[in-house]
Amino acid sequence: MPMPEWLRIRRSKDSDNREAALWSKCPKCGEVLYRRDLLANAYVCMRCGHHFRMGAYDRISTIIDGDFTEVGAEVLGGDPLGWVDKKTYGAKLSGDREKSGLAEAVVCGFGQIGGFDVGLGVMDFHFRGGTMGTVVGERIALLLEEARRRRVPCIIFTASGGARMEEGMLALVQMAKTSAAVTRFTDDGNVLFTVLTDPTTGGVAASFAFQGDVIVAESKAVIGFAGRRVIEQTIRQRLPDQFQTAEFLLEKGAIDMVVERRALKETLVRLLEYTVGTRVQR
Amino acid sequence: MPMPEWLRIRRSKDSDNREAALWSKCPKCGEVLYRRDLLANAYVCMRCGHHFRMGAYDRISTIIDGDFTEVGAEVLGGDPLGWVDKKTYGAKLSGDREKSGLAEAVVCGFGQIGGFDVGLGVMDFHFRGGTMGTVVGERIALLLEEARRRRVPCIIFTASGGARMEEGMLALVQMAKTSAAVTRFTDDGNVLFTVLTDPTTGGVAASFAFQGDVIVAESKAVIGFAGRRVIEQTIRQRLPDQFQTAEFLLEKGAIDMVVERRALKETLVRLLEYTVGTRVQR
Amino acid sequence: MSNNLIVEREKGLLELERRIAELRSANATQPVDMSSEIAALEQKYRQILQEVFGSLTPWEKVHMARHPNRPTSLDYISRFDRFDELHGDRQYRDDPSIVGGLALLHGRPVMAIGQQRGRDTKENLRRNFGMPAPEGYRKVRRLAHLASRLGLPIVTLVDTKGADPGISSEEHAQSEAIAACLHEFTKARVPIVATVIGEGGSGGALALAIADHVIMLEHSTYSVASPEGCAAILWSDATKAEEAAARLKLTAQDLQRFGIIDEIVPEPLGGAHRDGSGIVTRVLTEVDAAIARLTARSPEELLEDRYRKYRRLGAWQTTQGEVVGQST
Amino acid sequence: MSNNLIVEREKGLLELERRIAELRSANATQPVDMSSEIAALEQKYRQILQEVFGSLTPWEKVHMARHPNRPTSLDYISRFDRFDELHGDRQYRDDPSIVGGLALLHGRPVMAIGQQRGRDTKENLRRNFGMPAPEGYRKVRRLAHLASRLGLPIVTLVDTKGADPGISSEEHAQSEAIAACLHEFTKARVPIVATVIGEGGSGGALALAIADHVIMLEHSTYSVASPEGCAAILWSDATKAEEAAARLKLTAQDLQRFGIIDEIVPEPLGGAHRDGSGIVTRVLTEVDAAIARLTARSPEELLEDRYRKYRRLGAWQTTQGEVVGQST
Ligand SMILES: [Zn+2]
Ligand SMILES: [Zn+2]
Repeated sequence: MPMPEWLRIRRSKDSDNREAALWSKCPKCGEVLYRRDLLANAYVCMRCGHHFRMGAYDRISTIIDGDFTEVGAEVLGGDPLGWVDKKTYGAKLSGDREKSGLAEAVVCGFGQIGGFDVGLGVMDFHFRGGTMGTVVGERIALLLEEARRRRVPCIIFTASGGARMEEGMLALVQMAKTSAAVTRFTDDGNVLFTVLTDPTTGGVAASFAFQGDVIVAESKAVIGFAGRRVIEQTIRQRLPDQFQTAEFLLEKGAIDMVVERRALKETLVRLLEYTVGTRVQR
Repeated sequence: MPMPEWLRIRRSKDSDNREAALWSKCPKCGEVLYRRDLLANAYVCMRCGHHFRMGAYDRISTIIDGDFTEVGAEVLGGDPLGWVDKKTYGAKLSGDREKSGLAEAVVCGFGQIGGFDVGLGVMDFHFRGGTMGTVVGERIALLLEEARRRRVPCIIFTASGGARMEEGMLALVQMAKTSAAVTRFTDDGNVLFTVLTDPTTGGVAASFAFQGDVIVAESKAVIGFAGRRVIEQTIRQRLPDQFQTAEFLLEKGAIDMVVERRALKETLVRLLEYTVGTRVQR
Repeated sequence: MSNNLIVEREKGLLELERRIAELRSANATQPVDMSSEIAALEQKYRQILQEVFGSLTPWEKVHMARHPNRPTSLDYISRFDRFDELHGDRQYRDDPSIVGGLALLHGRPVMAIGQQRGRDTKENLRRNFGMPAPEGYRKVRRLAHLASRLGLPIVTLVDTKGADPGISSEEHAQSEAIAACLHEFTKARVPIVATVIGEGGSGGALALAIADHVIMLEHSTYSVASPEGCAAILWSDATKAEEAAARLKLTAQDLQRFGIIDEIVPEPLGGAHRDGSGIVTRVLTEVDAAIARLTARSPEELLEDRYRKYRRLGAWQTTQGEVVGQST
Repeated sequence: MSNNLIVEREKGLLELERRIAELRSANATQPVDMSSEIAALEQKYRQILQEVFGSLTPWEKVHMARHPNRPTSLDYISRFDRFDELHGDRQYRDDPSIVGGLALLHGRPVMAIGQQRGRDTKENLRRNFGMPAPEGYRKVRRLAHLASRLGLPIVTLVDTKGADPGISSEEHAQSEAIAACLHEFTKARVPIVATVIGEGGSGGALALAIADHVIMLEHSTYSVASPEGCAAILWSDATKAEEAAARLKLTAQDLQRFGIIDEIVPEPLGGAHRDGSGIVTRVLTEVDAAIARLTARSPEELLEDRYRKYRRLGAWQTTQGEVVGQST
């Protein structure tokens, strides 16, 4: 697919080191794939169908019809705890900005999908493992508030290792902030679709990800509250490979549907067709 | 306890053959008990604590402070299907009326419990196994409607083998009628307590019994949807004794509390104290 | 031998059908004209069909409703303009005996929810013979609630022997699950249209059938208990099932008279499975028409009408013998 | 040896306590007056207590919060005027790591809900060390919803290492269960007062702690992750837990500064367990006072205030470096 204008501009502004890498190796089948082809195939391995983790802007470009206007982009991270571990938090943030071409772990904004106006939030695992700190919480809340004002549906793609430890409790309470924003948004008669991508865990899973009216999961995505290693340490045995995958959760009744990435946009458009224009009743 | 005036009047009007029986044998421990002592002990075996199934009026007299005014007593059974099996439905009804001293399988009305005005419905297993036909459905609905008008809490004691087959689908839809009445009653900010006594199964369990705000069960009562024999036939094995008892359901999270009969009134008064006078919000 | 009465009776017809087909194919390839023999056989075939299926007893209808080839919920749902299945109770399991999701019916977005039995043994095992567990009813409740929130009419398809009577269903509070469905359907602020397409068995069926408009197929049944179960309990004799079927008034015709259902969709001679496609078209048209009528009502009017409808069901008398309520 | 730092430190004090008691009893029975020796020992005791517990590091507070004798939720709940426990999620199981029910607090009806760890090994096993399963959170949600429907203020007591991380918890959608709690607490139309009485571990704690007024005991902790877990992940070295504890800003004092909690209840020197009865009295008084203040607000005002409170939590800057939001 051609790169939309907003994305070209965006890309030319931010350094995007991943663009520089011309080739990617599929971690599942080992095939070496030309990066441009991979992008054109929505980062799905042409050989084995493996879904690569996808950058937020790439994702947006595969979902949104054309233009995309960001909200909350001006909200940037602070360092409320003055955090230092092996590095300072500040250094980690700059490193990730450099590496991912993103200012934070979520990109939010408005655009059209299949001709429907929507609010769209997309998390990106490449930035601090998609962890939720104050900026992610703030941007998600701004997105929901603005979507509520515009009375348009909201779609949020999740990808997260959980709450961001470097921001301590200020990160954890973003679960409360985003939940409050979801409640206000949906109580006011609007519809929220969440799309759970690999991985969706911890504080993000346990807040807005599982508060969607319809919960879609991308094929093979790992979804859960506790991390696999934590569970394995607790029960002192290895978990089956299938555990915590989207397909597993579908069987366990936790999510509405599992969708292959290349069918995602079409699915979202269908979901919008069912729900947009109907007046919401309580 | 002394027999209240309303009950004495009631008793003198209706024939109550059970009163004639001076002695009862405990089906659990075999002890032969003087019936007057048994009544004074709320039909709990003085030797082993076994809870005898209790007649509706006896139950009312152990729960209500003093006066009790029936509602829906004028609603009496028809025979909508002209039912005949080994007997006619009409003959079964007269037989049960004779035997139980009841006009139908539920008695509803208003009185005070611990000084609180309440609506009270009490089912009686001695009348057609406490099955719900049109009269039971109608009386429960009338009770809830009148309690809604009076804005008083409602307490319903259940004891039922399910829907009454002799009234066919007209019996089954009483589940819908009573559910609709419960919805209207609770949506309007009123509180419903249900007390599940032995046995509470089938269509009564699957409608108002499990729609209470707080669900109390009497100790050892059998509670379930399907009957034990049906399940045993389906799975072709014997079920453990404990299965479907109140205590089992408490562990399985289905009910709020299990209460010994002699503590029931006190428990209900406590529940009323928490909830009466608080304004209800939605 | 099938334990289904109708399937047994169809065997003679199948033989006749086979002979007609043989003659036809012979006629096409051989010089002798056999068209009059064919016509005679076809005449006989129609006559037998009429004799065998022209008027069905309640017991025959019980078997017709259970016919293995009778269109199932998915046969209807797959004929909506579009269907996107939504899975799961969000808590414990996705119960395959309930199929539900967003659908377009004649261009109108609705929530479609049906009980699904298997169309063969393997599917029957997977779908528990169409008998929902509590997880299935919790899925129903969740979808009905979502529909109410989003303003989507609810279309249900009823086809079950009843709620699953197994151990884990009891352990997971089957009664609570059904009671919660009933509660949700009495408060959903959207039009609800239910259609009994096969067997409407007891509370497990009613859990999907509190509706503003209830349709039954001509030969479907809807009963407080299975005739077999009823006979076993009231006659202490399971062989009295046929008599029980007659007494229970479980046919569409009886139930319309009682005001329990609102509309009957006629079936082709011999039953719905003889023209699956036609019956599905007819049902979907009637469902759509009902929704169109109901959509004109405000949520408050819908709720009031629904309340009154169920409130008045059931005949009773005062002590004075004066009729204060009537079922019709 | 206990793996609890505070328990270890208390050993020396226990020895001293024993000697003082001995001297006292000797003094009462023997002719020699040892009251000055006793006074000296008591003086020394107070001095050591002050030295050891006078100011606690975050890491010490982590251990204080986990002290085996620290009052648990039931120690508070049993001191309400009255409590009637309500059990179960109405679906699957009653999770003993959550205790909840109707209660009278200073004569006022409330819904009390707490996380309950065991007070000995056996109880710890039964209560899963206070780590709730999804069924526990579904019970919380159910009770919060009931409280909101009945207009009863909600009082929660937070004391958990975190939500249970086992297989069946994942299979029963732990994420959904917690998310549903958060949703319920953001919409409950009644005052909510939460008190962190011990360890407030991660999302599993927050699920009970979206509140109009949040209290912490002086030496309780409330953290995005356990210091051990944080150290393992961010330092790749679990022995850095003490440093992590300091960096995480998990103390009541830090969190009050950030505006995440509203009030700190002081503990006696040496920790809450040195005067369990006193601390319970103090907490219940503060909870009651908070409810009294909040009850004056209408449901709409409560919801608006609660929204604003959580909406503004978190510091951030615009690209221009200008601070647009501040945590304090
Ligand atoms: Zn590959
Ligand atoms: Zn006995």
